[in-house]
Amino acid sequence: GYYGDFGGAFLPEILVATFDELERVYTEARNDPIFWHDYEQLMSSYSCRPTPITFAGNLTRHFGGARIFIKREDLNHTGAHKANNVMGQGLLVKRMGKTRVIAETGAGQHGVATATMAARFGFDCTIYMGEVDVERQRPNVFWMEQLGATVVPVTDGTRILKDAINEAFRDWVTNMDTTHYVLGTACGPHPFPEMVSWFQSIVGKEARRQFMEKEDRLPAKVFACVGGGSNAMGVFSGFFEDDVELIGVEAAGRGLDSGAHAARLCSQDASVGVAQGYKTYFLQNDDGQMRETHSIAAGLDYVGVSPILSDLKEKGRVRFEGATDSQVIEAVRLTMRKEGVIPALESAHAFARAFKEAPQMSADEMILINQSGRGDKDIFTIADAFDDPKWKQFIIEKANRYHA
Amino acid sequence: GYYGDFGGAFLPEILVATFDELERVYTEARNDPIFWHDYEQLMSSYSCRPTPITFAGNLTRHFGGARIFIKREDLNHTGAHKANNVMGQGLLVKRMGKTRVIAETGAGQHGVATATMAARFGFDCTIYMGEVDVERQRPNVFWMEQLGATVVPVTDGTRILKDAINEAFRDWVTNMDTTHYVLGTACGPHPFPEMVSWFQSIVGKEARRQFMEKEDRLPAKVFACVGGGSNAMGVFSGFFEDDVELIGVEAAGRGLDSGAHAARLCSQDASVGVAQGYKTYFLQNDDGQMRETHSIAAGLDYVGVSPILSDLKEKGRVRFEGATDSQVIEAVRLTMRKEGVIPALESAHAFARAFKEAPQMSADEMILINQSGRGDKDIFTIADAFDDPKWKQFIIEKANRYHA
Amino acid sequence: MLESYIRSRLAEKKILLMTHIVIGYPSLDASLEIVRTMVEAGVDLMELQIPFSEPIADGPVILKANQRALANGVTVKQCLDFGSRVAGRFPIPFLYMTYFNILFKFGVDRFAEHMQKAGLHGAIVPDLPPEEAGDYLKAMGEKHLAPVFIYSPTTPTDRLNAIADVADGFIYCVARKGVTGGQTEFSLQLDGYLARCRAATSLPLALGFGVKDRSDIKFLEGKADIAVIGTQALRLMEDGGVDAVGNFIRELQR
Amino acid sequence: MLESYIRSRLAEKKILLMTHIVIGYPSLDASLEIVRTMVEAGVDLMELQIPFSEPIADGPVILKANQRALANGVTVKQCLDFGSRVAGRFPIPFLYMTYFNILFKFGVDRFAEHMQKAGLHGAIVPDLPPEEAGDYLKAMGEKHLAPVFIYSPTTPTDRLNAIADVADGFIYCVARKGVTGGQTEFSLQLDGYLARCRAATSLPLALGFGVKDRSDIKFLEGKADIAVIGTQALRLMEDGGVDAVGNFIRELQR
Repeated sequence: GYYGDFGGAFLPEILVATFDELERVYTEARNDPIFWHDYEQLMSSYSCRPTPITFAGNLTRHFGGARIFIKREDLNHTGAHKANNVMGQGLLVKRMGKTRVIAETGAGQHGVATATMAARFGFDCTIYMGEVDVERQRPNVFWMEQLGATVVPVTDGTRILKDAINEAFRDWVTNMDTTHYVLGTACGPHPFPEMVSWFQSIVGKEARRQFMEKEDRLPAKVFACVGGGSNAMGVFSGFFEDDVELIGVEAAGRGLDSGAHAARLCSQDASVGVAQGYKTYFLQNDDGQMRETHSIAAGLDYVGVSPILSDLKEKGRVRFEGATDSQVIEAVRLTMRKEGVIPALESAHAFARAFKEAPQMSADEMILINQSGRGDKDIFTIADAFDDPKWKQFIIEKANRYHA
Repeated sequence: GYYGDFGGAFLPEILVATFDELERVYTEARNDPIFWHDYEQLMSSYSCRPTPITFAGNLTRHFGGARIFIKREDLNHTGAHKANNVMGQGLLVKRMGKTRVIAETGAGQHGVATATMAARFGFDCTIYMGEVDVERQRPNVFWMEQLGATVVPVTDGTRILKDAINEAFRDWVTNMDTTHYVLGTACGPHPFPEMVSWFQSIVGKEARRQFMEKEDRLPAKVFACVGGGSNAMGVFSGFFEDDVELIGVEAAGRGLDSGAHAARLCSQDASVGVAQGYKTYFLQNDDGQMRETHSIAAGLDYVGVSPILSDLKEKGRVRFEGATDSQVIEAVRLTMRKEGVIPALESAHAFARAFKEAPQMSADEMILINQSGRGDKDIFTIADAFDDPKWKQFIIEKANRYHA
Repeated sequence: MLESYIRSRLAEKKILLMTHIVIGYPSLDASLEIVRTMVEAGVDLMELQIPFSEPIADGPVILKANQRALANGVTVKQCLDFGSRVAGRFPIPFLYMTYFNILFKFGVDRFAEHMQKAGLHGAIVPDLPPEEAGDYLKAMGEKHLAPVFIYSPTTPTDRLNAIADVADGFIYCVARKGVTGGQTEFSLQLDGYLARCRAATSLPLALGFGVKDRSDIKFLEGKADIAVIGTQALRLMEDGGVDAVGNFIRELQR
Repeated sequence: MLESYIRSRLAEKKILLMTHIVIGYPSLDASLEIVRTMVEAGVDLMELQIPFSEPIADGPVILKANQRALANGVTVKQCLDFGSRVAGRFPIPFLYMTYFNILFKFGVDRFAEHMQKAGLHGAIVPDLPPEEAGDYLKAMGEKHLAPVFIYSPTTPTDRLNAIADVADGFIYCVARKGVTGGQTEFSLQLDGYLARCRAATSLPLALGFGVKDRSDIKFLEGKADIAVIGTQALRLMEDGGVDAVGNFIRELQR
């Protein structure tokens, strides 16, 4: 269960048997070509895989360097790459004969995706979500509840994503007989990092094939944002064996020197630790207590990061960079205006970095940006980030009507 | 320009030349196989066509009759079938060498789709939207503006969709040299009904092919909601030559007897008339003045309807039914819980009617429901329809923060 | 016959004035008062607009007048009664101006019959191009009413000719792109346009839109046969009442 | 050696009591007072939990105590100083209980050295299964400290044996699924579980969780060697202060 020096499975004893079963079923599935076939079928009939690669002609002209392509995970059912992971795990849950799923969620997208999967598979579903996030992300909470899930606000700790993960583990420790924990990213104890990356590898497999079909060669660079790391692992995994530079972009928040960021692999503020069941770089203090993080993108402000990415960083196979909140807002704005595409704030980190590098490249080079999700779910955040007065007025008037 | 007794082009003289040019370019495009090829390419690389057909196994079991399939137009870029029409018209605008597009919008989806297309093609863009709708649909207005469009609130008339159409025509009458009016549905003067239906026919073509590939036969019935009628025309057009029953579902609002509905083809309240440049069934009074309409779905409360559908009704080729607001809410709720799919309130009309008929059918029959769009854009409307107290509290708290 | 009336008036005046009202705006009584004032001020013919809920070719001023009239509850029957009343009372030709749905719902034949009985002379239906006008032309022809059609600067020459074939009374020449009530540059371009119109038809030419003062009228003399006063009169009425309209019209003919 | 201490105590008592505190909760001074009270009330050994920000295996009561302690600013160094102080002052064995990251960041070797110097007897690290414990086992072994491991009802027999091979001091048997502080049914099922545990190891068995009163202790006599008092003591302390805890512990041994 190790990826270089990272990963492992630092589990309470009571969960060891559950993980043994999960690993067994996962390994069986992985060795069963029918499983992957079924998975692809499901994703092509329930979501719209393969998602397209869009050539961003206007952005390319604007920057005057490499040709810019966008992998459109935003077109997935529920609006992000999260669907890949949850539907894959759903198939495993069926194999295990369990009837209930639980999940953590920060921004809410993984929660919505899991609630969706649970509705589709007929599983009971409980979503743990930090109380702070429940308040911030009410639209997603609304949809989860309408999809039939129970959303439990987590009032412990810092009341955000990592606390929701802890709480989901506590549920699991109690209900592992009936319940599978659908971890949302390529983190956590083995086999989660590998398993989630495997499901997400559908992104990279497609992207590589699409480039070969349409361009007969591969892009020079691939950019992906990195929160937990699942979308990055997904798209990168199509290109590990190729001469393609892979760039993971973390949330530099208010700046890498500000302390208010969520950069674990491109800053000096993180160090190796063990928490939430696995070993990786964490944003923690010298005692090993986790620190608060900041990003404009709720999906990127996690304290840990995929142990596989930590390993790829150490090995030099993936380069890590940061994008600040303000660079991200600019990238969203530009991408909307130029291409009519609204990247999620998370995804926009990859765009922001790509926009820095594309102009330095030559016109016969190509780059790929993974648009992990769509931004129109973020309207409350984006409207706030853009400080739109008409939006505020609308909300105030809506509130007045509710008061009346 | 007639479809049976309906259609025509009742145009101010000043627009006749513009329509002549449009019809010429449209006819050229229609006769040019490369054009459709380019269109399909665009839709497969910028949106995710072909959109899948999803088998709704849980709903099928729930109703215990025909097998239920869903055509997933909700997965399109911008979240609805509207994308098909606007991207197609965008290609025509390029052919015509025009540099500006205008559009009307009611619910805002066509406005967002047009603004998106304009950004992608590099056109200037103005969207006319009734003032009432601007207030109701602020999220969509926000996105249109962020996409670079100018949104003009229409303060005349009843300040809803039909008034926005009138205002768009007024703009066009002034600026037709540079400007194309991207009409949003299969209505208006010829060639719009035919042209929009042609672009939307991509839905039906795909659906027919997908059924033949996967099931080797066709569904017994196809259900589509009918506002202007473009999604219905789109999906129906794949099956006109087949022994497939086609059912258009209109907004029965508070009931067909209540007067508060938007049923033009399944109620006695509408009559044939000529307005907004074409002849069809309108909800009008005896003098020929248009009446107010009502539907929970902003995209269905239009006074007119595609003249092609009026003709298909007269010919008996399409059956028209109504679904009430409350049936629609129930259908949304059930579809979310059972399948993890959130139909737009518009699309949910087709679901509601299908749910009435499916149980009466035999298990070896199949039905297809066209999910014209996704419902998560409707959160303000759906949350209000479900009367969710936590949502209200969220909005009130958000408003308080804006006040502070 | 409308055309012969116009010809005979043109023998006396270099250019005729046609004004426009929206029936029932601001009220039916006021409409009657406006007609009286306009006739007394010397207009030569008048358009009576029957309000419609979707006046697609009208600009904001007339659009609002349509809506207000409808909001006041004005019906088509009241409009026709009004037309009947003024046509019977005042010695100039009146035309209905409205959108096709009003005729269509009323019945085109019945509408023409009503017009004839009431002594109206013709109609302008801006959303009814000749291609869609079969029944209308037949009904108007049978009742010897003038179907007035419209020329626009975008109309090609062969179409000008084709319109001339079916039109009667006069041709309404739209001076520029856009809806009613906008600004028109009275320029040399206009000369070319009107020359094209003149070449296409022997009918008198009315020119809309945007006449603002006496000098505009002077400019049009010899170019057009009828100057159309639409939105400007409505604006004056709203600002200064009926008297202001009367003064304006008298001023134009000084 | 921890095991021999336990054996010798068991010669005098049918079942030993192990209590638990979170260092620094509600304050460092209070923690000291609690330890003193517990020792005086007759507990046989104690877990000192070094608070961690992500206590994944702990239930809500202990979780909150962790968070409050950290919010009060308690550091790992203060915790180790505290351990050193109580181990030097009170005549019972103390163990650290904490999550692996605390050891990992401090340095596993250095942590063990500190423990040895301070006179601690062992440690319980609930997120460190034997598979991940190589360095830890080596360091604990070198310093003659007891690495206490955990059995759970879901642990298969061969794994019970494997854990027994590396564990020392005693084995901490989790009585049921779930986090600390939940309800346990002391039933026949428990007998079977403990018999399985007993068969797998010759080490003494501690049983968590959920001891509520004297009758629970009575029930466990002869089944387990050590009864663990965790959450219940914390609850009593919160409700009735240190004295309530002392009374409770005395009551259990009556």
